[in-house]
Amino acid sequence: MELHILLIFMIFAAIVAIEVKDLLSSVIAVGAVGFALCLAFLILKAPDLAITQLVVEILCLIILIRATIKKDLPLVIEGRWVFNTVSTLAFICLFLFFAWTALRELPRFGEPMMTVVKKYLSEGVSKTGAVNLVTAVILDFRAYDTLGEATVLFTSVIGIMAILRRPGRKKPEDIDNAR
Amino acid sequence: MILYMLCLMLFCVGLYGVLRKRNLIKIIVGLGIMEYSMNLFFVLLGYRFHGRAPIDAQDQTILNMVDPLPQALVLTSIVIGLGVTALVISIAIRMYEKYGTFDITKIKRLKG
Amino acid sequence: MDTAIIIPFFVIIPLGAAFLISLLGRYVRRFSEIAICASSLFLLVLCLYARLLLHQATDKILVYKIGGWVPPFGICMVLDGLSAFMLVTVNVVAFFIALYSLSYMEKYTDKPKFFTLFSLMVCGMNGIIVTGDLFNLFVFLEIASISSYALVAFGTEAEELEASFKYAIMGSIASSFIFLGIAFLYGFTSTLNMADIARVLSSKPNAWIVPFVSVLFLTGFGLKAALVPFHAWLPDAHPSAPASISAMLSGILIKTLGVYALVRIFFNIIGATHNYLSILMFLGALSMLVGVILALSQWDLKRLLAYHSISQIGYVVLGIGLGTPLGIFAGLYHLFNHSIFKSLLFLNSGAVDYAAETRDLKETGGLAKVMPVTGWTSLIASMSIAGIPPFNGFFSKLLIIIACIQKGYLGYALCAVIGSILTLASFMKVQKFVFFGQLKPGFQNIKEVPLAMKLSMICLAAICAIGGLMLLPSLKFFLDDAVNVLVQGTRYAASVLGGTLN
Amino acid sequence: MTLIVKTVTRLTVGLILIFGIYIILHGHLSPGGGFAGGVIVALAFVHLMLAFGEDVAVSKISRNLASHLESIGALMFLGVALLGFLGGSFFLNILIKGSPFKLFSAGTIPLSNIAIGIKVGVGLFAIFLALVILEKSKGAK
Repeated sequence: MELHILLIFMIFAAIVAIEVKDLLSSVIAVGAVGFALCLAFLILKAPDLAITQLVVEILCLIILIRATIKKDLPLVIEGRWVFNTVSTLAFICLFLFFAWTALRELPRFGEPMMTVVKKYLSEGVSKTGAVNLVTAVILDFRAYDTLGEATVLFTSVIGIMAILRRPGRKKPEDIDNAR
Repeated sequence: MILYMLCLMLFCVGLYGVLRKRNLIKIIVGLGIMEYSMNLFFVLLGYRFHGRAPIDAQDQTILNMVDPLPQALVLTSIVIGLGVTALVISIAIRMYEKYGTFDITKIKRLKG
Repeated sequence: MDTAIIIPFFVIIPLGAAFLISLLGRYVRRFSEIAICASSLFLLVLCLYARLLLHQATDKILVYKIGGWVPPFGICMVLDGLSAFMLVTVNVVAFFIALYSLSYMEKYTDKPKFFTLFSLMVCGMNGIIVTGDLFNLFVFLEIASISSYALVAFGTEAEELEASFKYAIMGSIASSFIFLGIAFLYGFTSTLNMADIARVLSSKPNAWIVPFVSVLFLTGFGLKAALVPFHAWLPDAHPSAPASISAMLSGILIKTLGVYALVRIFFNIIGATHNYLSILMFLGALSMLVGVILALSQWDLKRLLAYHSISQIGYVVLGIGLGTPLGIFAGLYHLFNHSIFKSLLFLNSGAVDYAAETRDLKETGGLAKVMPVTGWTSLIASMSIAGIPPFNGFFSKLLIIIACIQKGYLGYALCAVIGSILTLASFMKVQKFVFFGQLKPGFQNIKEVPLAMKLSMICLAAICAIGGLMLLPSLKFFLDDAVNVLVQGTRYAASVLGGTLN
Repeated sequence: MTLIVKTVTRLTVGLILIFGIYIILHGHLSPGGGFAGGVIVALAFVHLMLAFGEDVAVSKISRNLASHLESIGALMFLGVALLGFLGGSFFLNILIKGSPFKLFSAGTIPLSNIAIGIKVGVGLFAIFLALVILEKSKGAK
């Protein structure tokens, strides 16, 4: 039950974040969604995720607030506003309808199938020595994924450094000197 | 079932923001909301009623643990989300520096 | 020793190169250049060696279990005919582009970062190709995508940033759909190994969830591959990047992230039914025509080439969507050919940009006189893409058209012919305005590009010229093995799991 | 920032850092792990930077050092992965598993956690530093 309330709160906060005019309020509303998500993870018995979500949320918020503070938001209403909005909403309704038909075939909430996972639960501690089974999965059974994850972060750090450097191109006379 | 549906509705709110808003920061906010809902959806799939967190305790045997695999995957997904968000924010900051605005209708130089 | 041990090195080598370049690139002079050349050359040799090993393997499939965990409990890497084919395509093109970038990137600051990102992109693509696990595919897809977002904005000019932002947003939406599809599949089958998912799905026929998941994957990978309703980002992103990255994106990235992943999932996991195939064919034919029609009116050289990428991806998808062995053969053959000649064309446009500092067709002219190597190689590439007989593009397009007629789809065959004629027209325009005709004043003094750039263009042109030889019976196994993987469909599961369970 | 903020920061920043390191080291025993701990370490430096300005933070860890440490962390993780080849397989957990519930157990998992922690901590700090330096140089121009 508490999950339903949290989710409804998250949807409302998300709508506020999307629709509010002030950018700073929007960023703070998205922070509310993130912290509600952190609580939801706790209720769903995922403490690892709750910790990670909390700290990532803080970091994202700091970066977003630094990016938006003292910046403008002109209110934009372009032509064909009604048409575009209606078509987007229609697409979303269609998506939700088909998702509804597909969701009926998933196992019911709270009763996952857990075919592969049974082995993790029964042999995880003895095979890997890690008591925290989530760690056992991410750093032993599926450690290759984690190598990928670390690489994603590395890529984005290098990418950000590349984008934020200046100047991006050499001046023509520098190239001639190099030749 | 209702929970899954609410979660997908959250996804759609984010999608609406990305597709319809004309401000770079709002688009980034929409992406963030989409990521949250995806992560939540995956974790919901692994929950068991009366489940316990997947961490063994020293003095008792824990039965009925929740599924640790979606949690591990979502951990990866959160990191990927952080990487993408940070990259997109830095692009947006550079664009603000060049154009002096976050408004996409004033930025449009390229026509796809 | 198990021969499958070479598979992880397709990921380890570029990854190690990237980390070392970012650590040492700024201090050791020329370290980044040497490292990138060595690693891509080594990868090239390794993928040819892997192809050879595969030829000797009993079932034409090699499976490597990471960490010794038996799938589906751990992640496995799979090298079969299709992956070997894609690996050869990716690494051949990546090697020549790396060679080209050595000189071309002199214009930009901070070369080590460029080569780090380049290496990470190759790592992401190789990771996608060799993986046998659905979530792992998503992770490596993100590595390749994130590095490409950053590389598109590498020049940090206003338009590059805007194109990169658009690309990043579209790419993130695509990734979200793919992730949602993976979540649905995990909830339904409770496993992530691709072969295992195929096994579980085949035991549960007529599930409503499968079409829904296929639509999610089609949207996601279609966005990555820039099929027509989802193509809006490509004509901005590809021209804005540095030329070597445009070549990389158009040549191999959209094929690996889009076509390969889509085909692998549709044919080997979900199972290609008639409905999916007709959707693929329709999207392919649509992209083919829309791309080429939009390309006709372009005057920016790189933007014109970008629209042609959409059109040529359409040919590939149409060929594969036919579902017959000949159609798949033609589609994959065209994929290989297109990655060669389209990257060559982008490298040519980069050379023009490098020497003449413009890519507007109205401003250039007669450049073949002052830049003979660029002129001749681009003539070969243009004839290839337009389908003039001795070059490789002709054979693959002809095979696609024959396969269409064989299956009875005369309309699609007609579309392919029309598309080919329009492509020819559009490239005659390029040749006329850039390389032939009167040399415009102001261009008299420009010089031919440096040696490394010339060398890589000549090698790619040579591959274009002799590409038709791949149809010879002694070399045909290269494509035939890839086709067999797709034709056997969901029996993929048995060949992957069968090799590992005992 | 005001004196109150600076004083509180001085008191808490060390605690945050130690907590981050604790989370990294105990990843295999309790919730958390290399990633969460690494972000907490990064947040400690960000906290310092927000309170005292970037000069103080940069004096603790410079931008070059940050990017080097990040590459070293990444190489270390790849090294842990390659270590598995000694036992015959990529990513094989070859060290002794030890007894569960002890700090020194679980073979290579704590090593991987440390590597990820270093990488994530300095990597995110480097992102933040780059953003701040960009804004500062814009102001100077």
